[in-house]
Amino acid sequence: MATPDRRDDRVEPDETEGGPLERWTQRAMQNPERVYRALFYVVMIFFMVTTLFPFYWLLVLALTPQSRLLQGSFLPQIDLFGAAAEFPLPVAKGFNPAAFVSVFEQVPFHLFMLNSFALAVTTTVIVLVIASLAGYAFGRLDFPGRGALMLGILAISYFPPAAFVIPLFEAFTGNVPITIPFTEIPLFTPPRLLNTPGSMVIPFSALFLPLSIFILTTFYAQIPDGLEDAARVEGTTRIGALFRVIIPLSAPGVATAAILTFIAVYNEYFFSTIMATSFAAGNWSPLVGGILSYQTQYTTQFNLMAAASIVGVLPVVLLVVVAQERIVSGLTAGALKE
Amino acid sequence: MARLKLEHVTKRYEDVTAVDDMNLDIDDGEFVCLVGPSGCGKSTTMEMVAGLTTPSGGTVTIGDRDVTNLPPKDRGVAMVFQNIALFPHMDVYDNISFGLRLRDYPREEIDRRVEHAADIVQLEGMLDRMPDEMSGGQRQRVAIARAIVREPDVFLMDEPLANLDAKLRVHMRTELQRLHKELDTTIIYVTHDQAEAMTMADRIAVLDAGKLQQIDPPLVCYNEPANLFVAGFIGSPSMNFVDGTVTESGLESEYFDLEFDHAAFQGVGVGDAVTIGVRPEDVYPASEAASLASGSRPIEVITDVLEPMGDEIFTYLLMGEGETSMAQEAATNDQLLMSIDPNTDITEDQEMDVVLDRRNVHLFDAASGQALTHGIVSPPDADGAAGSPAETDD
Amino acid sequence: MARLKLEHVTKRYEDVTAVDDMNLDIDDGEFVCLVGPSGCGKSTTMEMVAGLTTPSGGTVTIGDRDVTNLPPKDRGVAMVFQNIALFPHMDVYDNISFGLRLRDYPREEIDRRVEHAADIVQLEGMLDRMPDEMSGGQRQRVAIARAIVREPDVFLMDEPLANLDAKLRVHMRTELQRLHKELDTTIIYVTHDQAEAMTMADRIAVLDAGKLQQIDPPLVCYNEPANLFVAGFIGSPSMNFVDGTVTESGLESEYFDLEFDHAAFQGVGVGDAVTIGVRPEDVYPASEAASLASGSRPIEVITDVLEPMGDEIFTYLLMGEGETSMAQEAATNDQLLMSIDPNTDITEDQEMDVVLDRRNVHLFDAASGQALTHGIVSPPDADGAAGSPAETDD
Amino acid sequence: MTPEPATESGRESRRTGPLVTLTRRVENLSDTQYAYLLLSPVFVLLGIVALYPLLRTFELSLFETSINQASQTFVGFDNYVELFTGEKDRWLPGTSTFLPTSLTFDAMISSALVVTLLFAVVAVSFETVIGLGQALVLDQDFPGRRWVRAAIIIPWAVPIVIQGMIFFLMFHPEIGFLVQPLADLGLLAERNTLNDPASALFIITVADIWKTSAFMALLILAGLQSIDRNLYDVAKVAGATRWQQFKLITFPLILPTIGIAVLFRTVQAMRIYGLIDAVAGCEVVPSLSCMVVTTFLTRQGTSAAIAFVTAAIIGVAVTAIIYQQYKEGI
Amino acid sequence: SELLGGGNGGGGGGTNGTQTGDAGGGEATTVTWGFDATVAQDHADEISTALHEEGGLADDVEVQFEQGQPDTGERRANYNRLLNAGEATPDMFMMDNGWVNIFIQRGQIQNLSELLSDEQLTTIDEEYFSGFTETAIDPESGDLFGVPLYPDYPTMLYRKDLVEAAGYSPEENNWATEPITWEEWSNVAADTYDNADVEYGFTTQWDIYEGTACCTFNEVMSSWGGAYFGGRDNLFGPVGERPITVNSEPVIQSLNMMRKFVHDEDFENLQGYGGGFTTSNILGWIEDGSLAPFTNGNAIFHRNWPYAINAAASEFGDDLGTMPIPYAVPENEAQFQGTGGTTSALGGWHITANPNSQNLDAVAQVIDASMQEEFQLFLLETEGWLPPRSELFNSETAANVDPMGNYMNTLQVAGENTMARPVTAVWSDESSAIAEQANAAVNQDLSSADAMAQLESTLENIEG
Ligand SMILES: Nc1ncnc2c1ncn2[C@@H]1O[C@H](COP(=O)(O)OP(=O)(O)OP(=O)(O)O)[C@@H](O)[C@H]1O
Ligand SMILES: Nc1ncnc2c1ncn2[C@@H]1O[C@H](COP(=O)(O)OP(=O)(O)OP(=O)(O)O)[C@@H](O)[C@H]1O
Ligand SMILES: [Mg+2]
Ligand SMILES: [Mg+2]
Repeated sequence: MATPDRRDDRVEPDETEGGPLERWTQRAMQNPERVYRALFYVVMIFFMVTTLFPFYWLLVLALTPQSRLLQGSFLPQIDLFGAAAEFPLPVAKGFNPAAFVSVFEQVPFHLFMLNSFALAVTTTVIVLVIASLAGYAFGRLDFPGRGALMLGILAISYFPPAAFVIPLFEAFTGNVPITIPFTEIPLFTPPRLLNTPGSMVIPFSALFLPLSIFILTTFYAQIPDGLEDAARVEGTTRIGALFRVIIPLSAPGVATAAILTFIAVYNEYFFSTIMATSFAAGNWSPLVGGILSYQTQYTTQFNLMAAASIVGVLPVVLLVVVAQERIVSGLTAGALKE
Repeated sequence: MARLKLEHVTKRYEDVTAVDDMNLDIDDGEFVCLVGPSGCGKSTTMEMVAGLTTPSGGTVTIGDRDVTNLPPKDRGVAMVFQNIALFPHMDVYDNISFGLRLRDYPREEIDRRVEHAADIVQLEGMLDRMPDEMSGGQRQRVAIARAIVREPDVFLMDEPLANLDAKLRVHMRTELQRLHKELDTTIIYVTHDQAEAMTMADRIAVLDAGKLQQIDPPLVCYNEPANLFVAGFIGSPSMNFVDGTVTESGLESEYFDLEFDHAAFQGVGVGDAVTIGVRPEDVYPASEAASLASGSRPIEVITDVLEPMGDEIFTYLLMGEGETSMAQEAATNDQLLMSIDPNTDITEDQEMDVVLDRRNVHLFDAASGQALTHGIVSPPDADGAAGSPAETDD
Repeated sequence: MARLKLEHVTKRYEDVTAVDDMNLDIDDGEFVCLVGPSGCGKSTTMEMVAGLTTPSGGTVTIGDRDVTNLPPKDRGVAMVFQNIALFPHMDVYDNISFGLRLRDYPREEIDRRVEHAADIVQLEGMLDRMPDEMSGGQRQRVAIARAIVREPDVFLMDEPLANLDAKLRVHMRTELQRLHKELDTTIIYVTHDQAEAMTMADRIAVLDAGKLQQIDPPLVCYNEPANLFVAGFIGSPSMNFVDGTVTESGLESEYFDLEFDHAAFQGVGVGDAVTIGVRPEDVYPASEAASLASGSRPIEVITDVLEPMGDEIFTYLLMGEGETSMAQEAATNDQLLMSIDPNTDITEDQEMDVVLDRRNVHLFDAASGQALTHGIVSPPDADGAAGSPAETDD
Repeated sequence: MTPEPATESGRESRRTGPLVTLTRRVENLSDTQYAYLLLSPVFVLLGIVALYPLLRTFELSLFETSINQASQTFVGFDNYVELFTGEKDRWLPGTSTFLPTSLTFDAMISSALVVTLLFAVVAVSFETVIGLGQALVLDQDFPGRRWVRAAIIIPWAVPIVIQGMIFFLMFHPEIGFLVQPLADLGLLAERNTLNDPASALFIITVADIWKTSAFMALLILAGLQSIDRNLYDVAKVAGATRWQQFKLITFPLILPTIGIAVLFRTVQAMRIYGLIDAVAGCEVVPSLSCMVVTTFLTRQGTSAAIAFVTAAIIGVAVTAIIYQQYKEGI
Repeated sequence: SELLGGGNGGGGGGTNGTQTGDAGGGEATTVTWGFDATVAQDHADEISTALHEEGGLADDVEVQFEQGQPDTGERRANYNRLLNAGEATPDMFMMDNGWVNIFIQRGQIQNLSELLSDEQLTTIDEEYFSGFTETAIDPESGDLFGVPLYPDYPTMLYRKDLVEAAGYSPEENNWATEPITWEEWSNVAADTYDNADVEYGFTTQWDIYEGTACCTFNEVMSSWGGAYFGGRDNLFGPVGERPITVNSEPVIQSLNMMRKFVHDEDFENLQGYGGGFTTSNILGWIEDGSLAPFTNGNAIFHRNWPYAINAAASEFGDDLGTMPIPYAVPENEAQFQGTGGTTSALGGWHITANPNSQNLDAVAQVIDASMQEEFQLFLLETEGWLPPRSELFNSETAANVDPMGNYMNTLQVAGENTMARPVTAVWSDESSAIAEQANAAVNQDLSSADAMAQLESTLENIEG
């Protein structure tokens, strides 16, 4: 740093005395906006590094051949002016991009991805529709029992998923009738849903619903009444106003609820691995099921799991990049004079 | 296309009664202006007509249907909102065509109507702008266009021209009037612009604190205000009010007397405390209108502030020894506002006598504020037109 | 407390130039009204002064500082926004006190000031209301109060009274004027209300399509408009314009002649195409003002629409054989608007002669629109006050 | 109707049919009726998929599995009682307990309740602050923002198994390159790191913060983006510094969103299991959900009872948060 | 003979008859088999073919493999759910010998003594490794519920080249078949470690996980004559009535020995032992973590399952040696019954049947096919799965399997000295506590005696 700076000084001798740092400080004091900007970039880079580093590590794992994975340091020794030192960043031990191919050769990983993708899309749509209606009711209507109902819905998420799974599994086998709890009185025998998307989409929808309801409630509540009023006078029903005005204007919230639901389902493991009775893509086993197929009884192919998860994350990255287009600011700008 | 009736309509919020037992009967095709001070319940009334607010009591009838509980979309109303309320995610075209698209009008019809409306509000080239790229006035015009592309039974317009400049406002007024004629729609129109109310309305409804004060044709409201509130509210600048008493010989107030034959008027008796009201344009320099002089004590004044308005000069006059003060919103008891021709030769701090045009002097009951008479010249025949007591507050 | 200077300030949006090479020099303590048609760039100008919009070019100076790149908080301005923009999560008290709390004023001081401001805008009892529980006018008043509690160097007010009723508006006007006197602040004030501009402003700046047209004291703008645009824009209803030509003997137009001695006026030559401008109040029935009669051809008209306004009647007059039409926004070439006393005896479709007050007839260059002369009476001395050619467009 | 089709009401009246009648009827419902109508899909779905299983599970929690797991006996609320008396501790993974058996550090850190609460409080606090920071960064306009956004959000897109694997391998006894530096800082045990309860809890907490800050960031960002930009103009002109704008405008307006984020994150954090399982194991870092899952296969009654107790504990925590937010005026 | 005593031998024969009748119907029956995930994924067709060709399965029976979860615990949970819910598929399962017992207890799987023919039952009784078969038998009734598919047990792998370089001669001393003592072994390890340029003298698994409880600790402890529950007879219960003997001298000694290996800690009784040649990393290692350094040439000794022989042999060829796990106390001196001597923990998988299956007859046919020696050798060849019957170890085919054939002698010795994990309904609760304490002791968190005292009380709690 120091050397070129001094040269700068020579080139522009008429610049104020003092080093560039001083000059920068000088200018910074005149214009605090610069400090702010600089600080901002420092923080941003910090966040980038901390969030991306584990992904880098994942990539290192994926590229390292399986045989060398669990033995030997990932920190290479480097020669630093004669003194041996440890390079502070992990580096792949070898270069084996073939892992990204093996991922598809060993198991039909794309099918697992497709399964998860399809499940996630379906669930997201269902959740958004149902949660939108509920969010409208909770966020924009005043009715008795509102608070209690919201708490009740929230309470669903208090339970560990394990609390739902046994009765649901039994119901989805379609072998035994559903009985009224605490009695043996049969109600009806549900259709067999095991190993079908239905057995996953239904519980996902229910379990991820509370979050979306709460998100959408908050966002819908923030849309000024005036806009809904305008839409209704123009001739929409309340639901029409919801879909034509409130939802578009809550786009950041809706997109967020969608992303969160999508990702949660896309990565869901607990329910899907139970409802898909085996790790077969044909049984609607999900992405994580695929990733776990790289395990055998005694060995774990960490490199393939890493490669698979990098591949598996890609659609989500794309989705986020696309969906976040919707997370834009100032949606209600220019709407109201109030 | 629809008669509009509000019967005993009331709207209470937690601590305010925004609209209080309102009765309105608006004829099919009538143009009614709703005026009143800020917060008097105009917008609330509109919202109840539109179906956006449910009345706490009373019924709203449009045409023959009781619509009190009907959703807005089934009421056939279009509304220009006071807060404009454009759809921020739609461009101007989509905003304007929103109602039409909802009703599945054919594409060409929509295009035609939107273009026509944009034309009327002079936004031809801006159909693809987004609301946040427009000026306040432009937004308001979009809101107007959005209402007028539809051809509803009832138009509700809440200060639709508030953000427009004078010229555009005149233009819009004309256009709205023409539209009104063409479509024969019932229109309720809120405005704070007296000129607008006067020129456009078939009748003006004056509200105060949620209560209907008077609903009458504009000139009746102007010339025969039902009560002190209406008298003070209609007309800009405001009517002058002076406390007075009815005496045997006429009217007496602190600074002047007026000739008045109480016997010729019903409902006025000797000794009654009254408020004398006279509009600024009915105050004249005695030198210019000596013929109007009346009463034993002339009105001696000192001119205070002069406000030249271009086509007239507002002259604040102090009666008695009132301190010279700044122009104030309304003439108080020892102050009179006079509106005179700009060519009149007048300066500040000038002593002069003024006279009132007694044909246009109003008397109000000091206690209740109800109008007693409009014009205090005894009519040639006992019950002439000019001097009839106010019976307009139906 | 600060002189405000805009030098060559320009603001371009993608496809519009909202403000175009604007130069304004506003004195410390001056009250300037910004007027102009909707979308002409008034709000944009304000925003650039406030620092909310960065000019595409030019510099803004407040006091002695070039503030072009300074953030708003360092500019010492307070602003009433056209779109009101109350903080929805704060009650009235918090909204009003916002600026004070930012500056850590002591609690009592804040209370005192907020109460005072609430008093001025007549919202005393409403300090704990939330914005969404208020009427449009009430919200606007909160916005005003929010600006006036602070004592900034510069006040920017963008149509602050648009949603208030006439009475309150008069009240607010007075209050703002008093505040202006008390604090001696520089104020830029956007309004569409001519009366407001006329009564409040030290100078009026007239904008059109982003360009400054004239900045002058109100009566100068009214009486000596710099160009056709200003002439047509200032004054409501608008000035009448008639195309004419300068002849040897005077002025000739399609329907009438006017006595005019072109030699007495600089810049006017025989054969020049001019636009003759005359305000409605300078048109009189010949019967009432015979003394003003002039010119060889009298102005023969048929009355068309009559618009009684209470204190005056707008009379639309058709010259020549023009078809009877509805009232229109501005008198066109074969139409004249006359403002007369309401006591005048006049009916629709009445044939009559009218005369113009030549002292107040304006001539404009038909091509450029620049004013040529205000008043066409040859002055007693060659260069009298009334007839001086327009040199006001600095 | 008169045959004048030009008007809107003419147009309206032409629209008939059952659907129109239905919408009309629906539109006429009162707010309350309407709200319940809109909520009915939620009720149906949650009723079938949540309420029914929960009732069954509750029923299950009143039974206990015999020691050879061949039969179930009705024991009433014994399962619940025994959980608190410590009798159930023997079915919990390793030597972990439900309540701490004493106030020593070792006892605390083998108590599922303590570990869960500790983890939730620490993780959620850090996540909220970091998520807020990230959201504020993402709210700014700068070149390449969309990619930075994606970058900050993707940790959330990583399946828990992989998240576990990433951190497990970072601290793997053979190849984990982070053990030594962090041990030097005194943050971790130097050997057997992932089996050291304190170290493992630390690593799990860091891993969780890494992943779920993104959840916070995403939600808060959405809240930030929904703020009417006009308000900032007003605040700026009123003289607000950046900090004041944040304190007086941004923060109060995103508080509801933060509230939701904190609420759900707390709930999720208090149900942590997968990450523990992948990184260290329930014997080392017991959590409430760990206890549910580990007893799930062998002692369903116990498992069900723990599930309900877990829900109740979360309910208490959440109620505390909601109450706190309520006090702050949301 | 015990198996036949189940009483329904005749029924078995009857079933056989019906089965033929079914087959005659011409309709193909598909049998679904819950199988090993990887194998089902990679070699489903080959195995299916082998069942027909090597096992002689009738053509009208098709076998469809359904991959189970790779994690044995999850697979157990899955099968538990399926059986609980009365599911009819899969028709048969591959079950870990570590939990077959629990399914038996719960009555969830088909009693094979009723399904299989006498002939089959006799074969199993007489030819199969009895210790292994035992884990598929109901201890109360003696009925058979699972047919062993393949046993799995570890051996000690080592680098012959390095050991020889240090001056030892494994060949001469018959290390491959004659177990040596831990003392001798530890000195070999320590010497070689000093001599060779490797990171680790010994790698094994000692993480807190099932593998430590069931296997590594179990082996070491047994080889010291210790036992969890007082000896071999009490392995499978009865819970609550058997003694808990973890807090006993041999068990504590075995832990101390591990401490010595890792930390070179001094113990009175272990004076003659070598130490300090392995790493505390074993405390976090499971199979693959410990295998990697070995295959990478960075370790001398390595304890692992047969699959590791495949992996290591491909790296070192003939330089790879195997030996039975060393021992400390010979069988006759062992404190607890049935322990002592070389001990290999017993893993492996059984075939079980779904009682709800519609195709039980076909299931019996598939089981029959899987019991054919040719098929078992086929599995040894393709998957490295050891045959469940001892005699096949000596077969020529087995010897020809590369590389496993070279190590069949060690495997046979190990196979005859296995120790099953004490699987009961409470084993999973116990195993996690055992692993935790064993790990803590070797980590020197507390003394071995204290760790075992704590474990003792935990186990007492669990057993009730
Ligand atoms: N963000 C924007 N993008 C594009 N054009 C804009 C934007 N903001 C304003 N404009 C345009 O700039 C011009 C000036 O706008 P401005 O708001 O200054 O008008 P104004 O004089 O305040 O009008 P009004 O009286 O209607 O409020 C208008 O034509 C408007 O359409
Ligand atoms: N949601 C509400 N909660 C409580 N009070 C309300 C609410 N909405 C309106 N009000 C009050 O009701 C009264 C009438 O309001 P309304 O909006 O009808 O007034 P307005 O006549 O339209 O006034 P403006 O001319 O200022 O728009 C006002 O005093 C207002 O403060
Ligand atoms: Mg209003
Ligand atoms: Mg504007």
